[in-house]
Amino acid sequence: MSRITVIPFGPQHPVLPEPIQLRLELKDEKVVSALPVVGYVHRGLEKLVETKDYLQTVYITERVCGICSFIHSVAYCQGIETIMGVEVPPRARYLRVIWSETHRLHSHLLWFGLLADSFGFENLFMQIWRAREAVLDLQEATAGARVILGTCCVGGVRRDIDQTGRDLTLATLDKLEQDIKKIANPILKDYGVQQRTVGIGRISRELTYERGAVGPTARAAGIAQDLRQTGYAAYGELDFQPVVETAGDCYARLQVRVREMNQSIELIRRALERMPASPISVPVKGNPDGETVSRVEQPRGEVIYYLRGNGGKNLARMRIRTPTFANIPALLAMLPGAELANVPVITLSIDPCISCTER
Amino acid sequence: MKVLAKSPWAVHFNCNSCNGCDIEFLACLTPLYDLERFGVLHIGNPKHADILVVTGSVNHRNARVLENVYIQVPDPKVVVAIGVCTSTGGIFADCYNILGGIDKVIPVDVFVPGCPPRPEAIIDGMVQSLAKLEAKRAGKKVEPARKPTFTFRPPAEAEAPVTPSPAGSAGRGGKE
Amino acid sequence: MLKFIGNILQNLTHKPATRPYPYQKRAPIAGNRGHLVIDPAVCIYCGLCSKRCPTQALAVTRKPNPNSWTLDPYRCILCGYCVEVCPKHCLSLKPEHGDYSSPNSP
Amino acid sequence: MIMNLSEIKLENLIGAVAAKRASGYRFVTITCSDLGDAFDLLYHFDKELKLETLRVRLPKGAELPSISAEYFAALLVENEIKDLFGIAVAGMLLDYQGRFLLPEDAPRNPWRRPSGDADPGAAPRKEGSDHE
Repeated sequence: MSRITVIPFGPQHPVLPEPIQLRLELKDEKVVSALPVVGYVHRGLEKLVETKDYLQTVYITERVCGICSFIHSVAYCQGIETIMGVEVPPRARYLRVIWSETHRLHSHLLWFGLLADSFGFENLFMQIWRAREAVLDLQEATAGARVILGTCCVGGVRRDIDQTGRDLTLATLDKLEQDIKKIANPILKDYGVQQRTVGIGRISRELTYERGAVGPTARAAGIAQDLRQTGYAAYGELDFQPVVETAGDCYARLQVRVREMNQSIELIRRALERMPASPISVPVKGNPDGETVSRVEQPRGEVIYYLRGNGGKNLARMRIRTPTFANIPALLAMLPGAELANVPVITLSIDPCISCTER
Repeated sequence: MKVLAKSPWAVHFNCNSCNGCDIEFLACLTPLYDLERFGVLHIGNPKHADILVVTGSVNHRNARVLENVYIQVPDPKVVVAIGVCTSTGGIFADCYNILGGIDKVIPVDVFVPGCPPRPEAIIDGMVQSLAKLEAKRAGKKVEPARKPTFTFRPPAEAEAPVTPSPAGSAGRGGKE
Repeated sequence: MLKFIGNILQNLTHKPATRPYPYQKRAPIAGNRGHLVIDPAVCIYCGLCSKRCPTQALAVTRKPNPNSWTLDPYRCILCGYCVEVCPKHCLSLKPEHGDYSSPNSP
Repeated sequence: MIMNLSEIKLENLIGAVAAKRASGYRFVTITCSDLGDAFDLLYHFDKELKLETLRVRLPKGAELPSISAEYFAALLVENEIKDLFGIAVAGMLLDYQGRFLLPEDAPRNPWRRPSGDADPGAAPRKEGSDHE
């Protein structure tokens, strides 16, 4: 005999770093349906553009999310530069790539650690986070802050990476590559990890596409779509190819992110090698008048900024659609049929960022 | 710094944070900074905790949740507010869905400024909170934390070059 | 198995990974945005920093009031925008994180 | 300056969205802004990294038809629009009753502006502004 029970998962849950609630309808141990309840982190920051000018808004967009903050500011600045017709100097475009990729590295490592914690490997969590500190130290040394870099500005970047910074970056990348080789790659082959991830939270390619999933969630299901292919910033000059897996389960999402970490290391090396000498920013005069849509690739997928200025120093409208917002419908398709004990792993496998989602 | 006799456990509550402070607090627990050196253990159940670590400001939906978590932490307890959002609302203070710092809802013992604070600053704050917890355990009265502002004047005009602000001025930086 | 022994030997001989903060402080990293300081003798109290500050963490008074510059470190997000716009370059960001416990800091 | 933008009438919305779905587009998001006397809605779709946008003008007080039957993913953003702008959305598969992002004691419809209100903080509009 079985009947339906409703279990609230969250908002405060040991494996959830952020408050979101999933109302799970269960038949015995199997999930029948899931309903997200959000709003615990809603701030309404898009409305702040009405009181802060468009240059101050850079600092707001950085704080949409503390994990992918730099990439948020890149998306915003690119949008404003499109509206105002500002040409960013080439070195600044390369620097944006470098910091975007260090952000992706630390975000993926962070996620990997949390996932390890969610399937019960606490030691692995500690090991990965120790490796992650190297990236944060690198960001601290090159950008002046560990997490929220504050280096992107309208018209370019605020700081350059000199020879010392370059050497430090290369040394850190070598060390990190070793660490990933030592920690991440064996983990993918580990029997315990495969038991806990292979076939869990599987979703088909068609359903993923229909639900509008983005980023590693989509790429793990065989959709070769990565905004970096559009060649924004300097990605067009770095021979970028997206990482794709086809299984569509938690293991595939893990594989995509581990491979993307190696790819990010390679991209930073290439960017450092090909970075031309030029000024790092151009002065920006006037106010934005016009509207645009700016899209870039975050660690979690595509972020889209709609910006509209009307000649005043404040923008009239800013709208942010973040990757987790697009991935939640896919998550709701993954959960039915899963066992309750697998819900944390499946939820974490889309790398949810609630702060982004609710803004 | 005095070594503490007891090992206080911390429960972390993400109120309305952008994750910047969250991940920095978690980084404090990892091998490089290792808060467990001071006996601080990160646990999920508020009933087991002595320290409530809060990140992020208060909004309409989570104010009650925060209050509930606070009530569930047994006495004596200390509250550590990490980051400027948690102290005053920070850059989001003017948002329509933000009530302000968490001191609007619960008493706070230590404010750690920074956006986000570095792990070193968080460790400083935690160590301060341990001292306050010891004092509370001993039955001493502990003043709630203040958020002083700092005013500077040109040296020629002021006899005292620096005037500390009056105690507990939690105001908005005196912008009139 | 041999790899395992190598690991053990490595763990025995290597220094601990943990940074012994606060007993031992790391050398500050140049260019870090730790805390904001002012040189009140150079400042002309023009108020540009407080106008540009995205969080209203700064307040400046000038004539007819006595000149003063006020920082609320519990609002400051250390973005460094004020440092960029200051015409006299009297503001700067120091790499150590701020200690606001004494009345004379920062 | 939005690439691949086409303006459609409100009554053609469902048909246009269904056509997008039939030709294999991925739903990206809906952007809504309050222009004072009407709402400006942008429906973004993506196919092989090419972004296409449909623009719909919704008069104040009118009802917006839901596209969640075509694209399930539109559900969340439609609920968000209902919360923030107070637009009645008809036929959503799942309705949070205006409590998706905002709880009971939060401000209602914070993005909605009174009719006839100009853009906030705006300079006088120049001739030929591209979104009129």
